[in-house]
Amino acid sequence: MTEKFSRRDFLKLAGLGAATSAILTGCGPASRYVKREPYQQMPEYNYVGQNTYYATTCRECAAGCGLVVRTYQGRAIKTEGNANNPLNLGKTCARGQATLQGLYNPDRVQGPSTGDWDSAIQAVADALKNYKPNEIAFLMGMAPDHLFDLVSELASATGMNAPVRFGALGMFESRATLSKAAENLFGQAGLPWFDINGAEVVFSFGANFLETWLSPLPYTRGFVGLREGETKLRGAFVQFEARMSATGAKADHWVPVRPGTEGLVALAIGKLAAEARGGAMPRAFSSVNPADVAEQAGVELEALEELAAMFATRKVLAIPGGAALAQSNGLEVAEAVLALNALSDNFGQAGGVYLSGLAPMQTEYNRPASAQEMKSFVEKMKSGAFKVLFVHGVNPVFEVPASLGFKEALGSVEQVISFATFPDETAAEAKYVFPDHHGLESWGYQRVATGSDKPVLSGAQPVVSPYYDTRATADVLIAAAQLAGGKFAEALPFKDEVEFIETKVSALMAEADGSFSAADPVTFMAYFQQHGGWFKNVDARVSLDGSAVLNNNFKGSEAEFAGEGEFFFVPFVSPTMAEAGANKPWLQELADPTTTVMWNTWVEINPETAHELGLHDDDVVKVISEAGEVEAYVYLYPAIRPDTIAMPFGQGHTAYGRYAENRGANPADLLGAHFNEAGDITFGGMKVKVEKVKSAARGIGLSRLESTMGVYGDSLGEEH
Amino acid sequence: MIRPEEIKMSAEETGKWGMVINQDICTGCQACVAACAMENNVTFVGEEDSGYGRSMHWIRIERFWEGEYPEVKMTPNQPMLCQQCGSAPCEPVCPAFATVHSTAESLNLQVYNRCVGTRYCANNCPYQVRSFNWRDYERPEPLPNQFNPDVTVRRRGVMEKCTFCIQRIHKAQDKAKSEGREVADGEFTTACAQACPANAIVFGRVDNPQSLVSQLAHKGHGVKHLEELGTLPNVTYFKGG
Amino acid sequence: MIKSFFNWLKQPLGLIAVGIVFLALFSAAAYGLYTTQQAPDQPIQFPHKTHVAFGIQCLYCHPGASKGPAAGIPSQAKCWACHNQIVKTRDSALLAPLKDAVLNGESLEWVPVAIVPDFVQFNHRAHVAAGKNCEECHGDMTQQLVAQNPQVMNMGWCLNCHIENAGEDQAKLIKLTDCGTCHY
Amino acid sequence: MADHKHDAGHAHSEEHFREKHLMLDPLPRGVMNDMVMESMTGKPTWKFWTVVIVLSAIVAYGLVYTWAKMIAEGLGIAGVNRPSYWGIFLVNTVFWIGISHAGTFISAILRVFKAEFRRPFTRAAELMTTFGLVQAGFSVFMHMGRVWLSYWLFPYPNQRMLWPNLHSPLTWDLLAITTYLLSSTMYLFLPLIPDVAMARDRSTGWRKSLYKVLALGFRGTEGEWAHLRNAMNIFAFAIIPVMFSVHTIVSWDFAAATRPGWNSTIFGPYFIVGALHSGMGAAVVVLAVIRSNMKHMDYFIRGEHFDAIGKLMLIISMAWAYFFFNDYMVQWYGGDKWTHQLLHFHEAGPLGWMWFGMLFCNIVVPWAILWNAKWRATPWLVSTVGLIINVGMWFERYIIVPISLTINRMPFTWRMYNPGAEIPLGIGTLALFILLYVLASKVIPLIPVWEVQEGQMAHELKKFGRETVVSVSELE
Repeated sequence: MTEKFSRRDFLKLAGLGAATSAILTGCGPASRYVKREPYQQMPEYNYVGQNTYYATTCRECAAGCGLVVRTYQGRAIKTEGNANNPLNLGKTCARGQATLQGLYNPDRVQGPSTGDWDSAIQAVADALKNYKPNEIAFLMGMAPDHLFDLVSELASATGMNAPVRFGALGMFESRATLSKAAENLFGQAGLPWFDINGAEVVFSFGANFLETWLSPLPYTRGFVGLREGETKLRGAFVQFEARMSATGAKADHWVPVRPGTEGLVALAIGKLAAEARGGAMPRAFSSVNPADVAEQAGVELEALEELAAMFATRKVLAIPGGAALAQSNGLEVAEAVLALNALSDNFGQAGGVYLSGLAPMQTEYNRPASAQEMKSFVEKMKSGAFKVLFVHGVNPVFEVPASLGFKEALGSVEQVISFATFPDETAAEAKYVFPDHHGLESWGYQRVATGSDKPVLSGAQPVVSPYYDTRATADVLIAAAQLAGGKFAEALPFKDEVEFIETKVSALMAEADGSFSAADPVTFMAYFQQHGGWFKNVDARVSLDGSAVLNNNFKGSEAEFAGEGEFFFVPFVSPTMAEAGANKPWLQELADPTTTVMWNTWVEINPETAHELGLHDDDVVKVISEAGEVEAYVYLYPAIRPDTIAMPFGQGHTAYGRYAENRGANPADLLGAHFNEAGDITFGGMKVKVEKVKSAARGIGLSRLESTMGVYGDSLGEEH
Repeated sequence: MIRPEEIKMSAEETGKWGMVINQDICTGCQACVAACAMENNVTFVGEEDSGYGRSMHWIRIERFWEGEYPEVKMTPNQPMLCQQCGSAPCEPVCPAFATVHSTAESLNLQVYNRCVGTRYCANNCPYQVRSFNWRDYERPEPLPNQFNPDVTVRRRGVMEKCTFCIQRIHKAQDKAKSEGREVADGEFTTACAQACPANAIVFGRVDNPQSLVSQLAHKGHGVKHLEELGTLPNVTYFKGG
Repeated sequence: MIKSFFNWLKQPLGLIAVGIVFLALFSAAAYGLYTTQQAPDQPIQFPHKTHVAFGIQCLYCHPGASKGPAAGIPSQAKCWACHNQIVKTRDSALLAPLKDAVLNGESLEWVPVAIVPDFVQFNHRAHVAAGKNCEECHGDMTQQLVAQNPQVMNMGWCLNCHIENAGEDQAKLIKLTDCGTCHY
Repeated sequence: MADHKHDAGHAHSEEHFREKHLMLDPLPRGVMNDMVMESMTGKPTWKFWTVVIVLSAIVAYGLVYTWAKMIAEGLGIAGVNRPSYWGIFLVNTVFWIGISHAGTFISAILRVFKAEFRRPFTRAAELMTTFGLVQAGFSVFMHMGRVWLSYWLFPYPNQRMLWPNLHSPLTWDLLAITTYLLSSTMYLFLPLIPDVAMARDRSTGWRKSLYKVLALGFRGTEGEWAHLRNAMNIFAFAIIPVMFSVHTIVSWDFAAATRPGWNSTIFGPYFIVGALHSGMGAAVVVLAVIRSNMKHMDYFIRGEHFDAIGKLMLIISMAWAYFFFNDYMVQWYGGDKWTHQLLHFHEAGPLGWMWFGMLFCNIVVPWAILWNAKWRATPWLVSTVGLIINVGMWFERYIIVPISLTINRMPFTWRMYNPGAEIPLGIGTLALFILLYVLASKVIPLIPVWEVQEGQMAHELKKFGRETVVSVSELE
């Protein structure tokens, strides 16, 4: 070989020849060889080439549905519902299905921001040790899970502030209002539980129970029972709301009442129904004048009379929820609607209203923080009362309305430590990010707050080993507490998270009527993992005494609206994406059930209104409230009041990974810091202005699954 | 005169696997769509392409509007997926036999590795349920970890569509065979039916009169879409209400 | 310039040069073909022959073959269970990769030899249940050192056997030649 | 034409006939041969090179680069979508096959029917057939998702026991186009032999070697001529049904589908007439370009030819109008709601202008202009009409493919189609067509000299009293 033509070159040439002939021969097996690594130690219960199924709990929202995850060779392949879990009985929603796209998301936080976990634990230990306990605060997600218990124990033992749970879902469900209304009417706080399955007719005042409200899977099952019940006729369903939600779309009658008048409408229907039935007029309805209400609500009096006639003759279940409660008079709306149930004698009856029972290991109803409570939390941050803030399972910078000033307040906290799995907006502002495992890599348990008539404790176990250098937050806290020593070490005398969970769960062994039982804790824990949780075979729902609710005096007060604009504003949680789904590409690509929009945020405007304003589909508008402004594309939505506009919540992230970042707008930015009596933010009580920013341009606009031509007759050259 | 019950149905006409979809209880929640995507390695295409009719959904939920505000109503959600026609218009037009009828399972197969991408099948599908891989859509690492090993990952230039989760059919049949029995009704189901929170989708053997899907299909006034074209679809819809 | 080059090619020397170039190209192509059909390099020159000679059954290490689609590769723990009792393991150079991998908690990277493209859904169980012996497809392992593919595993090969197996049974033939039996 | 005025009594003088009719204006063989040779071998001008370079650049970008990119990245860079799965690719395929029909029509049908005016431009038209089919082939192959596997569409023995699906109109299509390409190339070649032999005898260098091979040793003996005539006759008759079948089969790609607007029984003849419409239009454009850009071509291609083709164009336009009306009527009266929707969408949809443009270009323009004999004999005018007809026919195919695909039985999926990479690819095929033609004009005698000479020998002017008449003797 000469210098010019080395052996290497020859090999290159030969390789080129090989590649060419490989192409020519349609690729021999050599082009397909892959490398395969065997297990070093085969995990127990695993079998070469076979699928292994693990039961765990879905962490996409706080409902606590059971999952069974199919794994193959150490990878999670598919999630299905856990049929053993009485909450979801083997079913999942879209978010549960897409949870794998969170697990294998390309934008996860891959390790502690300090580089290694020793220094991370040191940092947490320092934070615990170097500050006074009352300067340390925990902000957690809505789920009442083992971590919440662990932190609560740590807090109560050391004098730290009790952990605060918050989630945008709870805020948009107006949980505090529901709970407060129950307390006011029945003397007991808790989440009402509506037996839609057994009802003849359902009147829902803004409750979007088929989407994200409280626990959508059991309520969907209830809805199926309403429609398809074996023993009765197809149940009717009436929805009162200003903007047709995916739930309202399934209603037989959709009644677009003016926002803020839901309570009045309820009382008016009650009065008309009571009149139709004859007898003494309950005190509750004495103050309303149905004719006035009809005018205020923007509906025909005849329509109300027809609905009332239905009420008078059939067993009607009235459900308050959603934007109807997020008004200045929201508490009264909730009470008025709940009180309506007395007309059908629904309390504690099949097809009626109960309070959700307590979950296992729960002594009293413990609701997540209301927005108002978050505001005082933020104020403590600002005032410097909190010097250390731990954040886990929630993304407050995104989820807490901007007007509450959470992001600004973060600057006043000396140490912000985020345990975020994903690089969300809060993590971006934190001093340290010590990523927790993804839900499918984690141990745990979760109390089911509502949705099942049984007390359910959903169990979680890792279905795959952690993909990145993450660590369970409970483990980090335990290790840090040991390191900090003193009362911290005493408060958490556990080897690790698993021991903590075992200690807690094995306490259930003593309980009667369990879904399984075992003689020793090891077996009990094994069953707990195998079954994906534990539940009690008893009806734990609390029967309510509603005999006196109609004696209440409802003022029938009018809602007050904040802001100058001409439109009522209805923000709603995106049914497919909810608050934390935006980073999962397949959730982005699911069509919204009502608008079929994918990947973006839209503003729903009635076509008539849009015509008057000279707006068209895909125009960009600015929505302006007293608290802020956002820009989004126009969607001419045929099922919304002309005086109302609506926007979905779920997009508008400035961080949170490539699929979520800089996409759409966040309507929470428009919400002013106004609260109802129960402390929920009045997200339905805003008035907004709409300004056109840009006209629709060819090829730019909302991605819709639907055809505007086929569905609306656009571009077909027809008058419409 | 021939009475209808005397007409012997051919295998194509009776079908083997079928589905009943109850639109009255379908809430449009998209769980089926997500479940299908996860089970069948269906790719996402991003905002621009999905808005340009290039989304890969094997099942989509259609809905229309009736009336004008305030009397406006949304029509019942209509999950639309491959109807697994007994006499499918997509099949005869494929020049390469990539879209071909499975005699064994009475399904419309899409043989990805045989597909050359003429897209004639998609043109000729009256239900417009076929999706084409317009690009090699990127699924960055580590997203491919969730790929279902039982389903081929498709690349650019290939047509694809709902298979009635044929991998699950095979798995169940294989299991039953190894245990020396027939597949029992309800032993397995498709990903969409399994996920559906409302149980609005029921899957099973339509040639077995005892199966749940047969019994549901013969109850009330089910509709098979575009049956007038002679496609012999195997999905029955109930509008209800 | 070009013309003179072509003229030069017409010389005997030029003709020889042309011949050499053609030969080189042809050999490269043949070599390429050859390499596409070769078994890949393995981390250990695993002698199947030796293991079979010890009386180890195929299914001991590849148990998946009777249970499901994939026969599988044994975990290293399984290798080590025997090998850590075998003196030779300690200082055999050939076994050093195994020792190192096990002791360091690393994985060996095996390269499966008998493979089908990813659009073929092959199921070992069905074939084992149909009475196929391992060696019918994988060759006689009592004779093999490093695993080799005894035949080109392509669709014609699959189909031949399927058709032969179906025999006169029409239903079976339909099932065994249905596209959807292997491709989905 | 000053003659006309003072020559009223002597309406048709001999001089006048010679000027008007090529067949009556014979030149010595040697002169004519030299003229053709000169038109071909003349030193290329800078104009020629500019055209070649520009066209090559367009082909390189539009066809080569864009197609390579599309193969590498997928069809996503084009505008095809659901439901317009085919888009401009198939528009162009049908368009080019349509163009290719002109050659066969002119050279085969007119030859069979002994239409004497055809003689000078059969070759030019035949070249269009072959080159047009090449573009059609490109257009249909480039639209395939995995074109590298297109050999699966051809029947070849394989161990997988797999064959193309003979139920599929696309398979028929492929077979028909291949047959047509092969037979039209043969049919292009046969009449070329005597001309190539002539060129062989009059050239040197590489040309000589090339023509030597192409001429197959043709020396012009009686026996050779007899064989050649036989072969040409057989081909002329045989290629006519091939031509009819090709576009019928192309139409079946659409007509055999279960789609509103496509599933029409009249599509076969409708497509054939459409193909002739665009083909004649294209032919007349090509003739005008040749005539004005190549030496001596004004001798061979005269007003009379444009006049004759113009008449044909007018008739074909009327036939097209008839079929269009027939198709529309029958579809409309079918009463299918989706078809109604589609027909309405054609006229009133966002691309309704295209529908009206089609009618204007295909009917109004030819009817308005081609009725006049004087206008018909004006090359620039007739070729402009030809160009307009081609635009109209392209519109027609656009309406049939992407616009009709927009409307189907699932209104939830209707969506407009916006072309992307189809545009450079389409322009690339057009450029390649022109480029091939331009290059061919330097290699292949565009005028079949022997055919012209044969015609001139058969024609003579005879005087009956004061009248001069044309007499044509039977040659065979």
